[in-house]
Amino acid sequence: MTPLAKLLEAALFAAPRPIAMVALAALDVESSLAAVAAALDELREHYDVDGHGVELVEQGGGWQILTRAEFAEAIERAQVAVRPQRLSAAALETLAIIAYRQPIGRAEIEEIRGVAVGSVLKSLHERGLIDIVGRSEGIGRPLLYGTTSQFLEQFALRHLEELPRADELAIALRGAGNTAVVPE
Amino acid sequence: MTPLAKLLEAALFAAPRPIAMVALAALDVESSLAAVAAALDELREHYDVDGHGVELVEQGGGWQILTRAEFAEAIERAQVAVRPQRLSAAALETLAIIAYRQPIGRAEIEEIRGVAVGSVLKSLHERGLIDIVGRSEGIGRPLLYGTTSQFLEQFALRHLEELPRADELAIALRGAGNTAVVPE
Amino acid sequence: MIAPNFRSAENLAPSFVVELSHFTGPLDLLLSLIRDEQLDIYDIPIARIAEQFLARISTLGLDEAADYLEMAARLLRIKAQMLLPRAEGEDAWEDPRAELVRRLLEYQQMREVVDLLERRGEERRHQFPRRWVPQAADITPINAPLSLSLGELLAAVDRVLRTTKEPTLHEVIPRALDVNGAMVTVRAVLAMRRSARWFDLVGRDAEPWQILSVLLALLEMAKQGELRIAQHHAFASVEIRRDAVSEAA
Repeated sequence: MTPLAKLLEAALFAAPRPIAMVALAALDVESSLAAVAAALDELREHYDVDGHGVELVEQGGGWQILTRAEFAEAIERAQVAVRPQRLSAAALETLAIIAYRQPIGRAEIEEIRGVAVGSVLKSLHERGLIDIVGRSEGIGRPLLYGTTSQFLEQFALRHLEELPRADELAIALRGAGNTAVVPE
Repeated sequence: MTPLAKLLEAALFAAPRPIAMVALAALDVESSLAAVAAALDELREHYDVDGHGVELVEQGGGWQILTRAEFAEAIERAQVAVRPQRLSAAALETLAIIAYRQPIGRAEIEEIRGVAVGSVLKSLHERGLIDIVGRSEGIGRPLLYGTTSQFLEQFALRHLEELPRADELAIALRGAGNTAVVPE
Repeated sequence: MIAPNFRSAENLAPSFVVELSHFTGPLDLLLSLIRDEQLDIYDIPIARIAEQFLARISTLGLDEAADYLEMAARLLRIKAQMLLPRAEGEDAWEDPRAELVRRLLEYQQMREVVDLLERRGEERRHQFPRRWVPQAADITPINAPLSLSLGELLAAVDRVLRTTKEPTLHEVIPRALDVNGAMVTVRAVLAMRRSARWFDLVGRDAEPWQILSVLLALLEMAKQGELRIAQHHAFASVEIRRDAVSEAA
């Protein structure tokens, strides 16, 4: 491996969260962004070709090394690490709405979901998946919520634009009755 | 690399602390201790011969993958360069109390937090988030603290009244059922 | 038949008993009815669906949940509007169902995103990040930008509130306990029945002062040998019996 790839590997091994490209570039002032990108490619390929237990992924606004999925079960069984808890359906619905409509206030989320979301917002906030990003100009100036980089990381998204655009989502609702609902 | 070496790499990567030999063997019930020892040798050699940014070391009663010392300095330097300042939990809590209770004296803050807050007050003051806004009429005429315009700027608030009110907080941060009251 | 939840059909118990959490809200339930009946969402037979909605929430024990009741009321209102004679000139007529259809479509779209997030989140859950991280040197240049969000400040407020015993934070409504009154009640119940359970003595919607009053009354009466309190196994409901000795006396 090139010295730069080794340096990047060392830094990525020292970080629990994704490291942004600009922070990786700051590791070596002599190296251009292009050189860093090339070294990342080298590292990723090395992990893939050589057959490693880890892989290099780009997500959550940066680069991160993660264990390969095939080892998850053995690692968890041996209690070396635990997987984070799954989110409830209510939490996922709320998160989906915030991801698409941010910045968005509580009332608007409740209008879409048809239920109160106070406690769900609190738990999403506690898990670091959403944050308060401002206040609306509207009456009462309600708090507005948005998703965090941790949200991107936890759902393996590079950035928000990776989510399908609203017009790309199939609205297969018109016409025959049994196409009226989400595919299983 | 052999499948066992890959599994060990993944587990060592994900572990919060060094893993003892017997715990490593528990990852794969099919493998003997001798096989695990051989796979560890393989992994260590791979890191050394291939020229990696990390190395496999045995210390603290177990095995661990560590960043090579030669990169530690560069990583630390880069981390410092890009790391934004963060307030500690203690500083945040003190700031929260001052924001909602200002003007407030040190003794009162300490009564609420249950710990001495002298150094925290100093650092909040250095960061320009709080200032001395007067003196109490009480015994010894203690100094009173309040938030600054820089505090408002930090949160993009126009004036203090824009801080969430008690009832909003209850909704934003607690379940709808709870009725916490923020001090006036 | 119970409509399978869109997401977790495999988790469904075969029985008719469905937990409240099975549906994430009234729109979820409504969409499930529409799918079961293979209805066209743009032409919902509102009278039928309203009836089924009411029946279903009553079966599921959701007929006291405000969100579901609100939807039921909405459906009935649309049903009533559909029955109104249409004005001359059809083009002036606005389908009373339009708003509901819009909301269902919007909800539907969101569910598609939920499916996507759930898939990706589940894949990601199978990959672990680095856990062991060297202790970072705590030297941060003082001129570095401050990372501090309103959310962090509010979370700190929440922590302070949770960990502080601030007497001024609680509004105490003075309410005297009525232990004597509770003793009279307990005696009256035990006069009619040999034994009673906790909820025979305290209503399920009792105020804290009532609960405390009964509790103190029971303890006092047990101390004086008027009754015995027994719990036959952990978490079983407490049984309150007239004391055999005092009875014999």
